[in-house]
Amino acid sequence: MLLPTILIVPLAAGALSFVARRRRLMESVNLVAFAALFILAVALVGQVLRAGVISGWNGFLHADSLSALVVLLTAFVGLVCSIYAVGYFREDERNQVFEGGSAGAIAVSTLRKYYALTPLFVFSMLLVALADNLGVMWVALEATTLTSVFLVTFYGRATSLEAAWKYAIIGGVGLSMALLGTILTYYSAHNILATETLASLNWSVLVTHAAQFDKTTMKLAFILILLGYGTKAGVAPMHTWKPDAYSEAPVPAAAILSSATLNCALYGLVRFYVLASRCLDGNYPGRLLLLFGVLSMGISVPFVLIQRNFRRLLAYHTIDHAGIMVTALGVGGPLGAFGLTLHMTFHTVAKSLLFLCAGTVFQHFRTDLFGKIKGGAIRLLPFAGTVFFMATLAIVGTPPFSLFQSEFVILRAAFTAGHYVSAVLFVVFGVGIFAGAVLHVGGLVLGPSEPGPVAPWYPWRDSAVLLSTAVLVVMGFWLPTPMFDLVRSAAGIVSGAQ
Amino acid sequence: MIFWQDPQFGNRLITMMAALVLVLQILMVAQRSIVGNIRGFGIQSFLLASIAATIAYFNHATQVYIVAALTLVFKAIVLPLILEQLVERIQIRQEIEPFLNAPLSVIVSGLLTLVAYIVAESLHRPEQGTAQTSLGHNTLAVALALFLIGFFMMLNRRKALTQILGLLSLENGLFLAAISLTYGMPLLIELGITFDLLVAVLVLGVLVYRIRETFDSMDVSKLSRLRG
Amino acid sequence: MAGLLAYALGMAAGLAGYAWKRTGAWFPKLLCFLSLTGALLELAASLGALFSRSELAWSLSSGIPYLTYSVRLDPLSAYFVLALSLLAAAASVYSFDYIPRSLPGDSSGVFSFFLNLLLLSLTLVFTASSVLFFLIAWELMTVSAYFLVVFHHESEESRKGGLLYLLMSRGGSGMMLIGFLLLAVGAGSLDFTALHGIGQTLTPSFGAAAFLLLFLGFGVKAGIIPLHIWLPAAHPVAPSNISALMSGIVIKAGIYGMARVFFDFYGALPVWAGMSVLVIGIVSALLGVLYALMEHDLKRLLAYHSIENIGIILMGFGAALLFRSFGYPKLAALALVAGLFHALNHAVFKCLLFLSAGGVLQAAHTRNMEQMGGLIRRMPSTALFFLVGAIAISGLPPLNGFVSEWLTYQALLSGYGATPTLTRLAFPVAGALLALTAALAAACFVKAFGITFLALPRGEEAAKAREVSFSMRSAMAALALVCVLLGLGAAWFLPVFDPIIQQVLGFAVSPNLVAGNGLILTAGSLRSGSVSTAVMAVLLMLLGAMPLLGWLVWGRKSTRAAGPAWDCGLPGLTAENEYTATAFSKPLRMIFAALFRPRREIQAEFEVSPYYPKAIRFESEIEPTFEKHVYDPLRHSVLAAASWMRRIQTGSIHAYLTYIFVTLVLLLLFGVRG
Amino acid sequence: MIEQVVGVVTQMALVLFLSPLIAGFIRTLKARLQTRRGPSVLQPYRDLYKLWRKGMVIPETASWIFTATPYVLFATTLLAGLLIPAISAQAPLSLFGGVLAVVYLLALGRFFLALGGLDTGSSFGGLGSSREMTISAIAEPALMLAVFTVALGAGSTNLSVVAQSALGQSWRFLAPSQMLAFAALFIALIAETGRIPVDNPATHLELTMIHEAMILEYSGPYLGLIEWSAAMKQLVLMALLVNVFFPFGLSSDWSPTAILISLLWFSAKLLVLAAAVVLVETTNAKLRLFRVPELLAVAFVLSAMALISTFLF
Repeated sequence: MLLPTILIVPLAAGALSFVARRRRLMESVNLVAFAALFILAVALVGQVLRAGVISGWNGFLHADSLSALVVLLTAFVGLVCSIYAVGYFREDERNQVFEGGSAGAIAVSTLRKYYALTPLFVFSMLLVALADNLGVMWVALEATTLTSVFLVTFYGRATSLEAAWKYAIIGGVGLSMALLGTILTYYSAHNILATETLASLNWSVLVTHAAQFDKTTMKLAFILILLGYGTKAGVAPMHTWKPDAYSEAPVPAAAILSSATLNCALYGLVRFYVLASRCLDGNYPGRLLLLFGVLSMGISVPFVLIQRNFRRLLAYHTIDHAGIMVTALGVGGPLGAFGLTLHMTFHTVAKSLLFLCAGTVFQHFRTDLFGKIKGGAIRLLPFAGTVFFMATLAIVGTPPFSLFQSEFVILRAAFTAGHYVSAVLFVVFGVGIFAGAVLHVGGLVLGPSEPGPVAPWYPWRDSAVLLSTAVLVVMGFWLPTPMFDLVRSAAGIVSGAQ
Repeated sequence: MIFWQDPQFGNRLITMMAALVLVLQILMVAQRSIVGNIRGFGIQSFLLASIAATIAYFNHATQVYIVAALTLVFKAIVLPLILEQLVERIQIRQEIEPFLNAPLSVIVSGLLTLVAYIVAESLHRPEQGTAQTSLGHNTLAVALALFLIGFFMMLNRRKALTQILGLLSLENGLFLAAISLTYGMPLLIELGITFDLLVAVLVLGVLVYRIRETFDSMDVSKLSRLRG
Repeated sequence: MAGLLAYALGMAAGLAGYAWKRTGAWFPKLLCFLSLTGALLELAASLGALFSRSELAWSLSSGIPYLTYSVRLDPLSAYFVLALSLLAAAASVYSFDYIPRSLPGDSSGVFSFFLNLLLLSLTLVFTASSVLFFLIAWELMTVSAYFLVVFHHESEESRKGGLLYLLMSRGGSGMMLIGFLLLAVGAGSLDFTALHGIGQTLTPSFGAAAFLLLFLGFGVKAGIIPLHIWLPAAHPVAPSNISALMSGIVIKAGIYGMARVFFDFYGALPVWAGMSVLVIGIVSALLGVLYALMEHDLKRLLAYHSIENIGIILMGFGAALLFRSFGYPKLAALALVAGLFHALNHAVFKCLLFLSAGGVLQAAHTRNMEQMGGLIRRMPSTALFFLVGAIAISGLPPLNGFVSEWLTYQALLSGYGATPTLTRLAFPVAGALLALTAALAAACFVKAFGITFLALPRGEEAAKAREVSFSMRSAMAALALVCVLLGLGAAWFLPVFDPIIQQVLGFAVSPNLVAGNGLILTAGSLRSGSVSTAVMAVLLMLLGAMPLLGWLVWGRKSTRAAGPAWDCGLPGLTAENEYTATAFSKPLRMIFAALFRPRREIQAEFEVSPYYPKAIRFESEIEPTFEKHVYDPLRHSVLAAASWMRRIQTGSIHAYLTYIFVTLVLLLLFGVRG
Repeated sequence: MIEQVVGVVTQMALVLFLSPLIAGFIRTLKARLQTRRGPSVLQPYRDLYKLWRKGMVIPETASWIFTATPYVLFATTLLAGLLIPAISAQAPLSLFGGVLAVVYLLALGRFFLALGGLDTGSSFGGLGSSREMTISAIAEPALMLAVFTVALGAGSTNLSVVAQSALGQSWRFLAPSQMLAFAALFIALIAETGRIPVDNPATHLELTMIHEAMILEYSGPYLGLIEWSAAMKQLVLMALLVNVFFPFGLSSDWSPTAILISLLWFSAKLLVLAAAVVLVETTNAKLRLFRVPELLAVAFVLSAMALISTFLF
């Protein structure tokens, strides 16, 4: 009965804040919903760790440790962002950035868009993770795009329209490729299972028969899935919509997009990867994945090196990390899969945190261009500025922060599997990314600052940042055992251990 | 037996209609007026619906009738109406200026069809020569062709609306694949997909409308402010 | 290991102090005291490990199985921890007064947080015994050092220096990462004990690749030429106690890594390996000192000398590698001892020099030697300690620098007799170039000491200079004392190396190197050469006393007056008459013009005739060869490539769709049949 | 043990009191070659005695470095003199430092001398120090490489061992390696002792002087000490040269008779070498400062060739 509740909570929250009349109400609805959701997610993890696999609505919903992991991460990001959003939008009202430039009624109607859509957005992501049926999963993924398009247009600027259009069109094309892939998978399974029922598209069913599927069809299907869900995950060369969408969306939404949505897309990819590697041997999907993974790592380097806008910088970081995770998947094997799930966990925390800090900096300086900021954010924003630099170091894999560990695991897996070229490229691109990030963010945070008062402690925003900073730092040295077991058994599912 | 119960006849019929769909698609590539394109899409959807119906009839697959009905209602009637209304709302020139001119575009679509056939060929399994698989590889080729050409339309056309049209005809390709390869996905999925499609069109429609307002032009190739 | 706790405590306290703004004057003192405690505890631990020959190790498991915090204090680690804790103790005593005087009030918390973090991570670098943990400690060290370097981040110079340091270190650690992974995958384990001698089991190509990558990776940190450019940029801009630690011990982390890899992870390496280390060593030593000569920024000068001394250390290592590959364990031991001993010595006197330079900076408020002079009267003890350091670093008897260079010479010389083939010629030539290096170093420190401390002050800041506080002076005094002790008592100190050599080559080294019951230092045997710094020192005292005696006996009547020095007939000798640092190094600048490509411009305003200039502006600079011909082109080409790549993101949705479309078609055509 | 003490005392006396004589001899011989009458051979002794009695003037600008320098210089040079074999192949203190120690002791002396030069604050001092350090630095590799060649032959840096092995095989100096090494060392000697064509001990022109410029401010007993040390340094290096390459007549112990014979031999060899130095001085003009490196480069090449030839033959 847990699974339906997890899905219903955000739906209800969305509906409520849609009819809500006052801002405070919408805020509290969201906060309560996401807090509840996080608790439910933790409960789900507990059950999954105990029972292994749980399912609801006679098999329509299905949660193994991988889905539990994704749900947990999504819930975490949702919670942090909902806390942050309160402070963020109040600040926006103070700065009068909404149409009409006035606080009050217009502001509330605009805010309704965010507070109503975000829960739906999160709902569809949860559905992706919990749906057993690959078709439903596709529908849910498409829904994530549709719900988030209007989050991208939130500020209604010309540029945000442009970004939204690119996001919608490219996303649409990508997902239709993924749909074709799904259809072909169904077709290749069709002859074996020979049933018309809904269950014949259930992953848990397919995975048991995957070995007998029609090989060529499966290859074709996997190509299409890779391109399709790859588009959603922002793997090069389908990554082009990402910087636009991330830099136009309001910061909390961008944070969710860049961490949780990425996870969902990869989740879809992983499900099909398991089928493909069962049907064909691991090599075929592995080679393709490595190709695209390394490509997207490489493509993000020059854009990080010469970047003028720090929100786009973060977007390219996300592309880089999508590449890293795809590479990990391509390396495969228990170690590679472990690296993937581990990296997914760490990246989600770090990247959302990074976006939130960027948001505070953005609101303080009223610009997201490096060029327009003299520097010295560390003086003007003692807390957010420091954390911004820290999180940047974390995201580019600097110890003691844990991304270094996961990247190390992935590299080790790659070397053990003998993918020397990809591994070396991984390291080289890593250095490039590091250079770009430290160059720009260092210049933003350090240095002499314009004269001006030191920013006070922002109750909502800073506490959200503080929360996930604490998580990030602790994870660097110590991972609670259940969390670790979850990650490892999720890795087990990826590498098709059981 | 009487020919309207003979599955071979059914196959022919289906293949013929699939071919028609393909031809329509290529015509749409060459077509210059937006409204014409929309109508073309309507007819295409209608043909697809009837393909579905035929399959349902010959293979006695009842749930496919529902799929056919859905397609008829939504794709052949509702969507074209919405789109035409949109065209009314935003008074735009009825012209489509593609990047490649009509003859070139047609040649490209021909090549794409070729690609589709090559790919489908590699999936062809003569040894397990059931009606369905042979039907499969034939219509799969058409479906892929539809898909690719639809994609090509999207990147060949400047106007936002026409990109939506491309997306739709691309979706038609998917539909054809689904319906002909596997007698349609499970019903629930079909419903989901159709619903998604509808929402997508609405969302895109709204976007088109607002683009029109903000840029007073539909030319999305002008939307290139976000770089690097 | 309790020292680790003390460091950690120091960090905690630092953070606390930062969070809780209003702290009294006692607060920085407390922090320094914590790090001092840590240092002393570490000192005890390392000495214990070295002399009791016991190898203590413990490990603490994180929640994460693949990462265990495993620490092992084997002889090699203990030796470097010894060096570290000596310096750490000195630096923290120094900081007692340095921090409150030279740093803005409330920042002392953050500062000593990073200071303690640096010390902690250094200790872990030297003692970590698993690849992942080592790398983590390594990066921690780099990052904390970075934040200390950019501590005065308002100044452009320190930001640039820090950035360069951070980027190059990352490049280095990238290479190390690959190298270590090659080894670890070969061994199937991340534990250092499992990596012992792994180099032999790898395939030659992998072994070579791993060796080169690790050599260069550690080389970046050690500052070998041509990977050195960050060093003169970053070390000077840091606060002086940090410069002392960085030049003294942080670059030694690179040396430690090399020692660990060359002599622990690898057995006998092919000849080219040793030869490349030797050659890099020579180049670094020579170019390092030549560039140092051209500096008149006191701290940059010292930084370049670090490069030189790293080169000397690597000469020892290279010789050791060669002897090992030719199968002469005894000679290898000699060369290795030379290298390791010089590492320790350099740590001590370089720290001493930087600390005294810090004192000078605090007094004269400039790093430019042309503004200094006459400080020996205003800050006598600082001058004395600097002089001790200068003598030591110039390798002059009887101080410690001399001993380790003497060992290096002996090793190189014995190489000639031992090794076959033409490679043997490399040894004496290396020796000769080492001689040149040492002589140039002497010249350079005559300049450094002479211009900074002697004669008349060249600036009013220098004229107003005052002696630094007691704690700073006592820190310097301690290090100076260590220099003297290591110099005179070298023969007594050598047994420290026994466990290390035991671990690497399997025999004790001191019996061959010490004779005359710990009075005489020999090169393997008495016959092949011997020296005794202690006896020398005593004799120098006696002989120096002789003329004094003579003067007392006969010279009583000779009067002794103070008068003006010859001022070329001008009215009174002023600072303008003095020789400047630039002028002092001019002959060498001319001689090595091919390397320096000096550029000079002179603008003079004349009054009546060209013989009576009113004002002359002389400007001379040398061409930074590596920056100009290697790094700038690299940077530019990378950026050019990047901005070219940037066109991918045209902003046109049609282009974006085309990318996807092409990918799709290609994959359909070639992917499916694959 | 007693022999040790005897050795030390004798050699100290030798170094202390023979060195001015050699200096005087060179001066006189040079004068004669230039058809001047020149001072007596004993002039240096008189000079030293006189300086010793004179009062001295210390510049106000100078610090204790200025005062310490003469003592350090004296001590280091004398100690170096005790480490080399002069009249006995068994140098008294060779156990406590070989050829490296000798070179570095001299370097220590020079280090302080240069500081003393800078300490006065007059431009001459700085000029002298700068040039002195430059020349000695670029002389170092040639000197060392030549020394190495010799040491390699004996397989030791202990000068007694070197001398004895040389003694063991007379006529060895005919070997090409030895001759080349000798030539190199000879040039190094000229550079180190500051003689024409590298430096001119007799000049006081600011353009040409090097050593003299450094000690310009010294006077009285201090000047005496410095002059004396210079003479001793010259003796030490010459002794090193003659005894390592032409060891004949070198007694292998400290028995009085053997000492006397070898003393004669030693003086004879020194005089010959001194004559050679004088010849060079009189037949050459002083080089410009920036030509000196070329000369020393020649020396370096010579000793490199010496090395290679030991490798070949």
